[in-house]
Amino acid sequence: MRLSDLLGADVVDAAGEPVGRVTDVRLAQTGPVGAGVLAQFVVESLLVSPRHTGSLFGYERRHDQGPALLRAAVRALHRRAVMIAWDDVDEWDVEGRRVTLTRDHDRHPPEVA
Amino acid sequence: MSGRPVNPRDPAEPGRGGRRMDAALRLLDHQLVDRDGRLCGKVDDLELERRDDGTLVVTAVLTGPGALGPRLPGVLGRATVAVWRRLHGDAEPGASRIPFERVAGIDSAVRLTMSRAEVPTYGLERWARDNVVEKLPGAGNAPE
Amino acid sequence: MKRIFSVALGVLTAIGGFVDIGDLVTNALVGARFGLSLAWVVVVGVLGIVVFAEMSGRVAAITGRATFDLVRERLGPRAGLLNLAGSMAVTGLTFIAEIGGVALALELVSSVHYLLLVPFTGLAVWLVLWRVRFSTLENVFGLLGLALVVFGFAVWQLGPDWGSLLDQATRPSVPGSEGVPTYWYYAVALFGAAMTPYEVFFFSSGGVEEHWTEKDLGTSRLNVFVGFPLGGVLSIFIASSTALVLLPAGIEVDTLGQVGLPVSEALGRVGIAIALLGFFAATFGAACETGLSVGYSVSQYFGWQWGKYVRPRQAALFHVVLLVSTIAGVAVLLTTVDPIKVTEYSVVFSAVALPLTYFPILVVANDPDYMGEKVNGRLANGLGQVYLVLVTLAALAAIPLMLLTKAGQ
Amino acid sequence: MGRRPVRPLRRALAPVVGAALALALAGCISPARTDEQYNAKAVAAVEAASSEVATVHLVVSQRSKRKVTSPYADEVVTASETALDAIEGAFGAVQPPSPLADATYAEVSEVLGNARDAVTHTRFAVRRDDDAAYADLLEELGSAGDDLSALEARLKK
Repeated sequence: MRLSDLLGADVVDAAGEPVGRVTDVRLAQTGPVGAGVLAQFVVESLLVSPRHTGSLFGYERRHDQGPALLRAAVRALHRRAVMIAWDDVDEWDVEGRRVTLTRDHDRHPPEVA
Repeated sequence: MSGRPVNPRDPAEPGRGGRRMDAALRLLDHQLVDRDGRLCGKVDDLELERRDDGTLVVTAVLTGPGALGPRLPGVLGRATVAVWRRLHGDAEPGASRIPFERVAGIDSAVRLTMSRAEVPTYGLERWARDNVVEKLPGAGNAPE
Repeated sequence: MKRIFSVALGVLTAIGGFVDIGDLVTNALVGARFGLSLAWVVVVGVLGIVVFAEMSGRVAAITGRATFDLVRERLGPRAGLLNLAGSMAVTGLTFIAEIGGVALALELVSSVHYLLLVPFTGLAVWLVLWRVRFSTLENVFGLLGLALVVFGFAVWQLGPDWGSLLDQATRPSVPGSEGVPTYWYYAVALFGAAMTPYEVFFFSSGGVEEHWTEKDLGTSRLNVFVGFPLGGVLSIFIASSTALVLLPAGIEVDTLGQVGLPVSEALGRVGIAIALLGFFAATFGAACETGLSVGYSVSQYFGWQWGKYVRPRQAALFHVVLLVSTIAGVAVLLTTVDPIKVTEYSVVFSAVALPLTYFPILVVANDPDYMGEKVNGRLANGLGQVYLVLVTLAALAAIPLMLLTKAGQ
Repeated sequence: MGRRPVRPLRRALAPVVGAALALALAGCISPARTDEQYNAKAVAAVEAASSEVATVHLVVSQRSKRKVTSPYADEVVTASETALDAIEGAFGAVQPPSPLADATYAEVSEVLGNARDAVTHTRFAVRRDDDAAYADLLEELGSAGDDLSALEARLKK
């Protein structure tokens, strides 16, 4: 499996209603840090945006990143973007590029990594 | 390049507990730099592995045409993969894998603990060196 | 002392290196047709290139990433590849125009037909890219390019009515003999000539070549803030000289030989000799810069080792790109296309390609994870946004205006 | 980044290809269907020729005052001669749409021919660096230029 299999995949809730598409994948570091070696990264959550065109260029995550015009434009395009924990993913169909969420999943507003 | 200080506000800098990083923004399509500071490709994709407990772990950096091709659209993407297959000789060469343990640091670039000669995609660069650049006059002693 | 010398050298080369075949031809052409009524565009364009060159230089110094690195990482492989194709088409066109310009300048000196000189010029450019140190290249051609200051002396010697020149420049209006669309077509061309995308590819990659760090920000900014505007002044001098000599005579510029006539009118044979040296240095230097920019950008997209700070054998694919693009450039010129026409189209297409380059720079220059304290301030962001709108407008208007005016006829 | 491979590159490239095609067409000689279009082409040819004659006039006057070297003057004159050839050729290649336009053709080609002759004479003198000839040539070029301007004014009416 590759990251690019996940990026752009359709996200649907348990009832099959579309939530959006995977726009980014947040990784979290686990385990101890070795000498000069990074510890392991695991997928922690998905950034899901109903707009399937265009990256968010990092603007969804922080409120102070300029310039204001670009931030406003990107945020307006992706105003319904949400973060969903990987634990709330019920099933990932790699071939079908579809991520199904659990019935009681939570949607969080995006924030700084 | 090699003497460049590492960004102190780097989210992936060791010493900051529970570091988080957005993969598409901070890793994907970023420059790979070898242990000698030489540039050696891009993070064209990441390999993920599903563990039994359901967690998804990043196991390798994928680089080269085998990883980039599938991300390019239509004919172009298929052609890239086809050419790569032809050059490689294998029927299913796949992407060049750099195990994630060989990643030493992540700032604006992804720094590796290996030499670029060990990166599987170095073949193309080596071919160009041996068959074009070395054949040109003055290749050996050209100034830096 | 050494420090002052190196700072002065940087500023001087920035001035001398600013003008290339696009600026030379477009300014001369516009001066001869519109007087100084389009000089304001040069001012707007120079401020724009200052804003984005400073940003790209700062990003290069802090992060070590040059422009096409940023394009790839922010736009992804697909939009990035489209961007690469567009930017390289324009930069390649400019590269062809510069090599042709060198050959035309040499023809004026040697009376040998320029087509015979093209292969020789291509070889010379490639040898410089292959063998000559980056700093030598920048300093030699930058300093020799200062010979174009002769256009300033020519204007002064012609003893113009300064008040009327200033009036033309500050209260621009479309001359009666020209249509409004033609006026705007050349406005876009001048804008494209001043802001050519290769300048930021080259400037940011040059920063990495010269191992800039945060400490070099001051020097890099001085080069941009002083050198580029003075280079822009040089552009306006070129336009003024043709406005003073060629416009009243009813001469429209379509050869490099005509561009030199105001200088010979004012300063005679010595003047024209210096101008020819300036033509040669400006076009040869820019040929090297555009050639390198093609190599830089392609390599940065794919992540190959690039740059002249390593030996050629350590950046083999980069040098293959340089070799192939030089051969391709020479081949195109040998089809007998008119290099001056190529120049005119290259500056207009530059305008089309501008937003592709400037958008990712603006985004990354604001990314605090990369830039830390050195993110864009209010001024850089204010101007950056204004210019993003301006370059987008120019890009959208360029092709329709080209069709409407039959490329400025 | 719509990362799904749905959008073919072809569609994205369409505007680029279209622009290149339009550009190629813009540079071609288009036919004149009406007398008006033919007249516009005549004006364009005369204007372009004026610019070339004025260029040659300027460089010869500079050469007579030794402000430019002989090779430079030669280069400029030769370039203008070539340009005049091209202007004449391109205008001659356009089919006059009506017998009325034939008169325009005759008039324009005569004046263009005279201009071309004046420039050719100049080239002879410049290559020989025949100082004595420059005064007469400046006059010949001047009158060729005047004829062109007069014709342009008449055509524009």
